[in-house]
Amino acid sequence: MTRLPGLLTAPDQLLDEAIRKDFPLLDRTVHDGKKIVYLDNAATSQKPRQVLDALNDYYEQHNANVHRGVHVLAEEATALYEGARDKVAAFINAPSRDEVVFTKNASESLNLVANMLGWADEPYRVDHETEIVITEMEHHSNIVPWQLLSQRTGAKLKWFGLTDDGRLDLSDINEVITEKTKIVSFVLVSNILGTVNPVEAIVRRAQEVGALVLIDASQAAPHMPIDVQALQADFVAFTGHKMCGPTGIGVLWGRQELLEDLPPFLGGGEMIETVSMHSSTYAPAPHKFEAGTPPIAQAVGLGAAVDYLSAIGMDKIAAHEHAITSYAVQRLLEVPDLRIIGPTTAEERGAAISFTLGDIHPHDVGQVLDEQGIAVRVGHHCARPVCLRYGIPATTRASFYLYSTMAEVDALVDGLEHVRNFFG
Amino acid sequence: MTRLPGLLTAPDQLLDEAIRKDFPLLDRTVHDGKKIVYLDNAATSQKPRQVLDALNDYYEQHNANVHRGVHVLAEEATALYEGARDKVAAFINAPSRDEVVFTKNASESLNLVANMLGWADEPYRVDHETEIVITEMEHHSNIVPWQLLSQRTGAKLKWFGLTDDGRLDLSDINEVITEKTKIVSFVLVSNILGTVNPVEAIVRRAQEVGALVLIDASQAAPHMPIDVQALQADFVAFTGHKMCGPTGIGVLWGRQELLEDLPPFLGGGEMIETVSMHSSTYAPAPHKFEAGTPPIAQAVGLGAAVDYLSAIGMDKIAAHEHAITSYAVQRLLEVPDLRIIGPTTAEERGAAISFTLGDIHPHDVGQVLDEQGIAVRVGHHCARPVCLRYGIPATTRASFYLYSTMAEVDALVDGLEHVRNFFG
Amino acid sequence: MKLDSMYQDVILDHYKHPHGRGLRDGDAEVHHVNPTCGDEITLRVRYDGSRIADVSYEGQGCSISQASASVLNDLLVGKELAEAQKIQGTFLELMQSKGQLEPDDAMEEVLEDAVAFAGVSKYPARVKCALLSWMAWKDATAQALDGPAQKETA
Amino acid sequence: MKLDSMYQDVILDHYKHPHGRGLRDGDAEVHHVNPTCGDEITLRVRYDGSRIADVSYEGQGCSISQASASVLNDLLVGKELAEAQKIQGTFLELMQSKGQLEPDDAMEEVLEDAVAFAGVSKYPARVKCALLSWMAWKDATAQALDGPAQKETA
Ligand SMILES: Cc1ncc(COP(=O)(O)O)c(C=O)c1O
Ligand SMILES: Cc1ncc(COP(=O)(O)O)c(C=O)c1O
Repeated sequence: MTRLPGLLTAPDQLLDEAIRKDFPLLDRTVHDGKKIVYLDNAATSQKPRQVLDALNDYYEQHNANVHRGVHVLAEEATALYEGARDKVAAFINAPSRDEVVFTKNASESLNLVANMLGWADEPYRVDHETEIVITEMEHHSNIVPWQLLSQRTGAKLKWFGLTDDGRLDLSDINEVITEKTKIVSFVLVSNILGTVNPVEAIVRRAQEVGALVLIDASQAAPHMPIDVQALQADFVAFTGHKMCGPTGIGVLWGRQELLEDLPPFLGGGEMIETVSMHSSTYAPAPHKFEAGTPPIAQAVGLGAAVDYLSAIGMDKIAAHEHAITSYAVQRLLEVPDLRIIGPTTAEERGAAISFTLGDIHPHDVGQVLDEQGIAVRVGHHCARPVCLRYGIPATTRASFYLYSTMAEVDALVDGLEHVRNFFG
Repeated sequence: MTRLPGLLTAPDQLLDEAIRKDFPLLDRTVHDGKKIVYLDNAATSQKPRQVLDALNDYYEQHNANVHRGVHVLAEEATALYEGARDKVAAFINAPSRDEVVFTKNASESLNLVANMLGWADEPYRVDHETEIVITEMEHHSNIVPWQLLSQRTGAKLKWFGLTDDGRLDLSDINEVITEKTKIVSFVLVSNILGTVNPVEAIVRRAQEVGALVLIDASQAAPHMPIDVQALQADFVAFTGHKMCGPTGIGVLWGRQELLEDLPPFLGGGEMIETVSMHSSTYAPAPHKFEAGTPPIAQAVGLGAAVDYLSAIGMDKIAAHEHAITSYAVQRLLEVPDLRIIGPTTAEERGAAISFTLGDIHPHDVGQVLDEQGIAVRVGHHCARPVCLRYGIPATTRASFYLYSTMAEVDALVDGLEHVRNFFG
Repeated sequence: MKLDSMYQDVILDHYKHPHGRGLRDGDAEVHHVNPTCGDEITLRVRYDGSRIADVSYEGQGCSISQASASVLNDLLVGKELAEAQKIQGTFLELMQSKGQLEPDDAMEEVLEDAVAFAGVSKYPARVKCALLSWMAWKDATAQALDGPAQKETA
Repeated sequence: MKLDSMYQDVILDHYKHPHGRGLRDGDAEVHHVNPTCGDEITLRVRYDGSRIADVSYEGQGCSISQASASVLNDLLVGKELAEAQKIQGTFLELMQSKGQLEPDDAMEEVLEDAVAFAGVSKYPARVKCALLSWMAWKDATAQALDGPAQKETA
């Protein structure tokens, strides 16, 4: 239970613990009154009262279908929905609000790009003469869509491997990304390893060969300032539920000219300009990619979430998490038999830490931690190739967010001690 | 303001107006204190307190990502999410819970089927030698996906026309549905005409030629008992937000052997069995079709919605709406220059009534009604081919639901009188 | 009544008795649609050098979109392009003002009948109706002048 | 402590000292995966007529899935198929009981060590771990017996 004073980062890096009061779930108790220690933030985040209020206000006061109405409610709902788009655009510094497409989650955003490229005309078209590049540390949601595209078009799927210390191996970058490459899609922050990837090197090479770049920012947007212009990517995908927003909402940002040139994916209401039985024309982006009634309340909730995060400050949130992560890495490395899978320093890493504990299976680690009220995730974390790469069946993963505390890190370390005793 | 007593259906067909108290939005006032008269239910329904409570309870007490967790919250969230699947399965009398796929809306459900068939192996594969059949009264969400599929595969798109009184013209059914037909997709209840279509005749012919049948029940599931086994279709699609549920959730029901045989659509987390960089295998349905973090809270909300509707009774709701619709049709037909687009009796029709009012443009009708607090929808209602068919630019549509009252019908008719005076 | 601020008599007059309606000869034709309501307009422009010789149109839509096309015809036909662009810019500014802008004398001088649309700017769903013909005119003008113009200077 | 109801000593013993582990000759082999956690098992069965001559297995997984495979080996090897199916059915019933079922003497007689899994049935995420090897056995048995059996009777 001792917090090692020598390891403490300057306390002024930490956010005021008062923000925990904004999150009703953090008061939840489990297993006979144990206060929950929620360390499963890479899976999904908890929601502040402000976001829940926005959802309730939407449903109780303004609920209507968007766009096609002249009545007051329809106008209010449309203003709220499109207002959320403005907020998200500002949050990621998009040059234009029309570059923000709302989807149901990051997975849909990633599939959307894969499908657009499969149906695109030249110069974007992915076909049997072209190549797709991903990495070995992708989330399944950034692997399977490309496997499907590759199977269906004959394009070749290639990837960057990993170094022993959990970073991308870019030593063969010129062989992996070639003149045949049409798209390079990679994760900004790995959800299993915690690694923050070197965007610039990859983007530079992709631009050299004229390939498009898609960045999976699902584990980045919640935790650090995101500036799509600075990233210099063509597309950026992320998901609402990991960044204090509701489930059921994701974002795809894309460069305007691409969104204009690329073909639609899902067809239906809202995405059209004019329809006859013989043919249809499509609305301009972003609507072209939003078929059917969109996740209206969920977009409004995401808007409230980015307001909440911005009010605190993404740089402050990043600093807080860096402090927590540094402390956690150090303390975890003191646990006997514990092996961190991924970078073992807090530099260029996010707030998700995967580890193994001797030969105790992660399932058993998670179970015993749960009994103490500590919620971590165990398994492949939708990144099975990483487990294969490191020859491990699975990992236990603790992941932090803006409301995580040093005391929760201590609770985790104590909990692991208990796990070792239990299976000792 | 006079309610014509002769036209009143037996009052015991009507639901108790006390249920209006369940819907917070119905207390909303607009334009200086006018209580809202919400007649835009075909666009989206209002949400009962019970559904909002379920959402809040989920986020405040149980929020976690589903499936992959051993901790208490993950187990609770999974149980709630999968419990919602059980509820929806029971609501539509599905033979198996595994036949219920959660999507983001009906549009995604419809696109999902179109894409599955495009990538399927024989005997399901849609290609340039095969035909697709829809109808002229489809919602754009059941037209555009088939136009896209037809463009991308070379399959021929055919459709049933409409009779002058707003019903399907099935006189040429044997020429429209032929041995080449792979899929027949049609709407059970039209969102613009209100027509209830004759399922049996179409299904019988489709079965004769071995074509699959997809029914768009978006305007049916909210309003009448749905029994997928009695419908004898292969797929049924509907959407949560029109049936007292949240936005961001839709349903595709599909026969188990089809869901097993057909290929996946979106790829990603949750839909896989095992992933390596070289290849992946997929989870059994329904998970195969649910890539990424699903709309968890929204599914839970939809579960609460079907509980709410079932507690009242779908047959009672249908009877209530039938009574309201009969009265509304009669009263509207008394308005000078008013022309109903669609069936002019309440038989075999749903609770959405489209009309034109002389040559006053629907936009203007809607605006003047709005000023009186009456919310109707105006435009094409995502069914432009219907407007083309009847040679009208657009319609005004009033649509009712379980909380609609006779007094609201009266308010509409009075409002239309006011519109006529304004533009007289 | 609030509605009267949208449906000014001037607007209803133009709606009932549209000026310059019908398609006549032109240098370019465009077809614009407002997908949110289905309003449609086909519009042709004819230029006499940089002078607008004619704007002719046909379409279907609500009172606001129809009246706006009629007012456009009144205001722009006979004007020099530069002046027409100024009028268009001023009208756009008014329509995007969300009801916050009270047209002053200078604006009234530029917009004439079109100031009657000030009330429409409070209704976001209707702003697009009011702008439909103006956007079509801008597009048609670009086609009429750019196309040949570029050819000539190239 | 509640955990002890899941991690009975019997289970931990089987986990640490699994019985019959390793792949040996068989009539059929299956590979089962629990995608929710990544547990995997490869399992072979060998039949001697309708008697189970051997169940051999290899895999990776948590204490529950490993112990369950070990218990399965103990219980089923040497049994007649019919009896094995009865044991499997009883085990399934216990695992699906959500902690509501208190094993009685009759059940204990059938399940022997496997009654120790009663506590696991309270943990839905772990029920699949406990059932992994049992489902694999059922599948392997179907393949071993149906395949040749059908050929013989055909
Ligand atoms: C008949 C019909 N089909 C499909 C849809 C599409 O539903 P959603 O917009 O929720 O995808 C609707 C409603 O908009 C509809 O009325
Ligand atoms: C790196 C990464 N990419 C993509 C995803 C997919 O996000 P979602 O499940 O919301 O679609 C996740 C999270 O699950 C993730 O961590």
